[in-house]
Amino acid sequence: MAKLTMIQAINQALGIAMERDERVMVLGEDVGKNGGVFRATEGLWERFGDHRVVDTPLAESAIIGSSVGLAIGGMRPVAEIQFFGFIFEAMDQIGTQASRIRFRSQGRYHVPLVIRAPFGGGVRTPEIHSDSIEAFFAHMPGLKVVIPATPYQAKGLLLSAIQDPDPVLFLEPMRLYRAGREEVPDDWYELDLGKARITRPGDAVTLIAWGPMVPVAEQAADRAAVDHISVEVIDLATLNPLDTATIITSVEKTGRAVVVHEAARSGGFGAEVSAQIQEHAFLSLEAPVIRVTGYDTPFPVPSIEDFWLPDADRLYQAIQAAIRY
Amino acid sequence: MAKLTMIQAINQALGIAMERDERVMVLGEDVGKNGGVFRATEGLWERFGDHRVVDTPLAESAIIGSSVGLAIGGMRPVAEIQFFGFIFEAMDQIGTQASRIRFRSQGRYHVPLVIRAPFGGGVRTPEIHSDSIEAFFAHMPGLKVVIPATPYQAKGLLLSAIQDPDPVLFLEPMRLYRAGREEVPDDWYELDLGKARITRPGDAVTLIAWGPMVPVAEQAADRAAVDHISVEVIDLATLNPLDTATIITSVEKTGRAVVVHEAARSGGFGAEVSAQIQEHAFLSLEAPVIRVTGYDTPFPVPSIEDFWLPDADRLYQAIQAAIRY
Amino acid sequence: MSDDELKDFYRWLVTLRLLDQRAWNLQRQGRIGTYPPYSGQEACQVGTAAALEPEDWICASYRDWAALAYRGVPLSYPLLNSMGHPDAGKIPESINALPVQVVIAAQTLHAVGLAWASQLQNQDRVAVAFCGDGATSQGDFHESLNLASVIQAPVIFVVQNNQWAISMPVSRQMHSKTIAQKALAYDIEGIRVDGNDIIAVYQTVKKLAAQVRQGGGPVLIEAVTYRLGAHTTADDPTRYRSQEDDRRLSQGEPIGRLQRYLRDAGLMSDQDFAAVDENAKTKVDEAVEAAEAYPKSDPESVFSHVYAELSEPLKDQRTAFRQTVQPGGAKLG
Amino acid sequence: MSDDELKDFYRWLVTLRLLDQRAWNLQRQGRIGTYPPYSGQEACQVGTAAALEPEDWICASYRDWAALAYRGVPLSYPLLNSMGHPDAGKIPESINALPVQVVIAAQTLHAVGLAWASQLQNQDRVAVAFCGDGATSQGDFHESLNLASVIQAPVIFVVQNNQWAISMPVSRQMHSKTIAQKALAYDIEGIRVDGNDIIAVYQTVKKLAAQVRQGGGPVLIEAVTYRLGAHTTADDPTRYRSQEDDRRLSQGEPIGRLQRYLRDAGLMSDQDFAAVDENAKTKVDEAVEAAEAYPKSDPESVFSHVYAELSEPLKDQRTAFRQTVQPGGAKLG
Ligand SMILES: Cc1ncc(C[n+]2csc(CCOP(=O)(O)OP(=O)(O)O)c2C)c(N)n1
Ligand SMILES: Cc1ncc(C[n+]2csc(CCOP(=O)(O)OP(=O)(O)O)c2C)c(N)n1
Ligand SMILES: [Mg+2]
Ligand SMILES: [Mg+2]
Repeated sequence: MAKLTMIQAINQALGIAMERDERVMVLGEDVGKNGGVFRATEGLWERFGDHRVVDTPLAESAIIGSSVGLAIGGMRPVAEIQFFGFIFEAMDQIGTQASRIRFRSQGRYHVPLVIRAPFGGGVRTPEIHSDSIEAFFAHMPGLKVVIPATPYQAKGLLLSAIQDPDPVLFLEPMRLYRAGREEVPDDWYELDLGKARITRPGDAVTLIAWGPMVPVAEQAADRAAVDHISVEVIDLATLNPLDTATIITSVEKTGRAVVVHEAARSGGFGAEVSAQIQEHAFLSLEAPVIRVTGYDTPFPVPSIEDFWLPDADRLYQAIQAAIRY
Repeated sequence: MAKLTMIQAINQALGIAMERDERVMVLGEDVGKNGGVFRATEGLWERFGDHRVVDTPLAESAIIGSSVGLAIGGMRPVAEIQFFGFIFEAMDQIGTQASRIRFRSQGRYHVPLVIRAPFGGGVRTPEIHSDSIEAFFAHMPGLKVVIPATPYQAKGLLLSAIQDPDPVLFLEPMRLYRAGREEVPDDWYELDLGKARITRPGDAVTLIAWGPMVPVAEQAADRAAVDHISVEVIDLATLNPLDTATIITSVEKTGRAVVVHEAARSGGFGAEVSAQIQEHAFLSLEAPVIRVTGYDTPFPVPSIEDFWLPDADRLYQAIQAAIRY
Repeated sequence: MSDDELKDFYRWLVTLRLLDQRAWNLQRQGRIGTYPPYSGQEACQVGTAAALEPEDWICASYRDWAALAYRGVPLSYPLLNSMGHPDAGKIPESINALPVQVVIAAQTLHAVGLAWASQLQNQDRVAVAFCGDGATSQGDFHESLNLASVIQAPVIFVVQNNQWAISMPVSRQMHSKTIAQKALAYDIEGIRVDGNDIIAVYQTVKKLAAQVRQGGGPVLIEAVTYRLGAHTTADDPTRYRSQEDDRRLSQGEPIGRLQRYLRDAGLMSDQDFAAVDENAKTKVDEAVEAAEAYPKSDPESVFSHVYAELSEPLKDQRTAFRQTVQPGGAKLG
Repeated sequence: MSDDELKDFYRWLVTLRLLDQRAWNLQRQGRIGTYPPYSGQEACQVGTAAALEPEDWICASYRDWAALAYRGVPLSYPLLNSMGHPDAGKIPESINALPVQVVIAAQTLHAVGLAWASQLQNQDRVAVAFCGDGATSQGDFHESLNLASVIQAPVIFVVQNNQWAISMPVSRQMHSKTIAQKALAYDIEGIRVDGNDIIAVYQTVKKLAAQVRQGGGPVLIEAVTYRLGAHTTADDPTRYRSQEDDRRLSQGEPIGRLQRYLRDAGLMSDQDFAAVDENAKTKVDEAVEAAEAYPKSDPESVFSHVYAELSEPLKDQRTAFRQTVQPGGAKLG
């Protein structure tokens, strides 16, 4: 067991998955010699050679489309999209192909494909590099959407994703890649997909987050604790399938919920969480579910992003608002 | 004034827009000689010639991407995507280009582009032809999303969309193309984008729909009326920007809301509507907002679609559930 | 090619043509839904399919039922497909082919992936991607050829240039004089073949498949043919193509040609031809019967193949769904 | 070309090179954010830009600041851009160029549309799409060339083949020996030019622009060059390219070449060169100063250019936003 950053945990997961199963391969732009622009695939090309760690041409639709064929043909491709914002180019291959092959073929074929993509803001990138568009994918039946928030989570969830017989979009919060270290077992372990995680127990307000917003939520919870407000923080970890039970159990206890995401507000996945809470815990709610989100603008340029991104302040205020309602 | 079907109203709108403004042009697959696979552009090629009614190569990204250039360059392109499901191919040009040029250029350039696409189920199409993926686009800042539900609406909204200085996705419910006729003024008229429409006033339950679900909602309202349940039906008409005020005013009156869409449930736009209602009308709500939607599966094959699509029965039951809660 | 093989081709072409015509009529009678006829393209499809090894992959578009049928997919499948039955996508286990797919050119990338998988696993399989002339305009077509050329994947791209993409003539689809020349952009082999000549198609694919299988890299075949009918049963080609052109181009169609050859070579007599027609009729009758007798799909099956396992949310949704459907499959309400 | 024009080129190249180097240093000092250097590619960009008419369109990628600068975009813009200032996208009104754009190849379609608009409005404008070797793998690149060829749009595609797409050498990007040959797929003219020779680039573009303007249809230019530096300030090229190759390929870089020419032709003396360096330094100093003195952007401006008019929901959001930001622009909390 060693203390690893998230990027190291991901790198380790890829390594042991490839060691354990010959069918696992990694493909994408700059994943080979360069080890990926964030070094997620560092050392894999040297260990597994260029048949299993493949630098592809600069073409996201080709990366995903050929991965669909690879997966049907018996491989277990782990495809990297260099930045989540460039997945727009592969939308068709994800939305009408990877996610529907099982359905179209009535189970004759399936697509055990993992699509990894770094995402989210806070790291001063050029345009399109920081977009949070997870909501699109949570609205694509046939696809799973998984988002780790810690190194330990990242490794276990990624190994589960690679084992999963269906296509999984695995979103990695860029700003958490090297934000901290955590004890991560050296060996193989899996964490169930579709299970949310309570990272702080509490009983006054439920605060629901995923990926990059989890530490922010925890910060807000810590601050609230100083004021003796007990906040339960839930890391969804998987957006599809959603672990409604964990959310509802919590809100039934707290009666108040705040959900946070970086993505633009309208049509963001927070809306789904909010809708479900009021569907299933209506009578427990003491206040409306509050969403703290990015604004309905494109992701801003670096000089503005700190103002734009949800932070512990905005969350803390939302917690207060929920309490005072 | 003549009684027109929706497809005729759309055809007429395109014709008068082209007559009135030389910059307006129509482009897409089979829009020329063939007049479009649904005949939306019938007769335009003959009237306006092949410089203004252009059959493009079979490439959606090229259609939208070149339209972005056309629009910046002074034209007013109305691009047709033959079926909404094929817009996946153009996702990048919509999501990172058309919708962001104004933002990227800080107002130096803008993109007066209308993207028309037939959508929705109920007409027994092959795979991918019936998908309702409007939620993706309602989550793209910089884009407007407009969905008419009647011939009169279609013409007035389309003319407004063509006049609009920003990109508008204009979604046409396939099953309403020829479902009925309505008096439509012969001349130019505009209907405000961003305004919802109350199609049936009522005070017991608010029923919110758009596009193909509007007549279904009205049917359900009629049935409820027989049982002396007064249902207010709202046709959103525009998903982005959303007319929250109309929705909230209604729900404050009725205390109950049902929202319906064909799209898959999770992450559908119904979630946004539901989230907003409970945010803004929490204290008025007597029951949770109920969503009646497609299921979280790919759109089914024709032999199953009638079972899958929301219908007046399911809506009626939801209305009952809202009342009895 | 042996005489028997040629006669077998003839039997296939005649049967498939009849099936296609029957499907058209069934649609007109309201017994099946929208149907995309392949008449005129049987030689491209059967000639290609016949030149492959049993384990090779086929990635088909909506119009490639003739290729799939030759590989062993039951003749009832295209009908089931247009009846909106989900099982039309369930390719029998013994056949390496993907279900038909409608998003133009998307399957060409699947073929690259399948070929790549074969390469990585030393399976010696070749993958064939069928697509149309219109499909060459799509980004995916380009990305396929480029990726395949870089990794030297064993793929054969068979573009059936049937002159039309719905109402768009090839000349509006591309400025290049041929499709085959697009191979030059990738430094791969490109060949233009008379797609109405089944012998030419067969021999071309046979030769190229061997070359591709031996690691020669991908190839692009332009099979020049003609779509004899409408784009689909929902289309009216008289809106956009002249009867004149239509008559002229129809003359090259593959069945008459093969028939003339067989007759001229003394391989088959009028009596033989009549027997083939008779046999085709029987087979097509059987296919129609099989399709119409095929058990209705259980509406609830819509939940069965979204994921390997039904997720919790989907379980709940299925429960709700059940409440709207009667046991017999009729709708409640 | 006149001697004065050549000297002017030299002045531009030297100034732009210095700006690029300064930008690199500023990033290293933490004064600007991620920056994508164009060193080595000045001849491609300036040579092309110089050959155009004032009203022609330029559609640039993130690396094409040299082209934009030559067209009149202030030298401070690339710095502002890497400082994350929104105004870096605000191309001055007098210049027909789109702001830099990062989604690989997307701008090539905008160029087709702009050229098409010019065609439709009889404006006689040509549009230039800049992109890299890596961009040729994208579907959009193909769709651009195909559409442009079909409508015979007045576009010039200038592919700067700088040998690398981040860590990917051209040989992993494509199997074809050249990029120019890809023109054959569209039956348009394709030309390979030494992109380090500004005179060659200028003359090629000049000639082709005239031809394109007269309705000759689109052309594809492969300008062969070399990315002297890293992909961006976040990249470490020693991970993937050898010093050996790097040394060899750097030798062809455009400034030394033009300098040798000017010296050999007796057009400029060492003193002249020193004066150019001096002048460049002044201009670059001014650019840095201008960028650093540029008024900070008001955070609230994030709402200003989403739509022509602020929608009701956005108005509400702006109000909420204001409550989180202090008047001076600092964050509350
Ligand atoms: C991405 C996409 N865009 C549009 C369509 C609608 N469409 C179906 S078939 C077709 C024409 C296809 O032409 P071609 O590739 O030549 O094949 P053919 O129909 O002639 O066999 C079009 C435009 C589609 N299915 N997919
Ligand atoms: C669609 C897309 N995919 C991936 C990236 C990430 N990326 C940025 S630059 C680059 C390499 C581009 O290479 P090339 O086209 O040769 O241009 P160059 O950087 O050499 O100027 C990549 C992969 C991107 N910006 N857009
Ligand atoms: Mg065709
Ligand atoms: Mg490059």
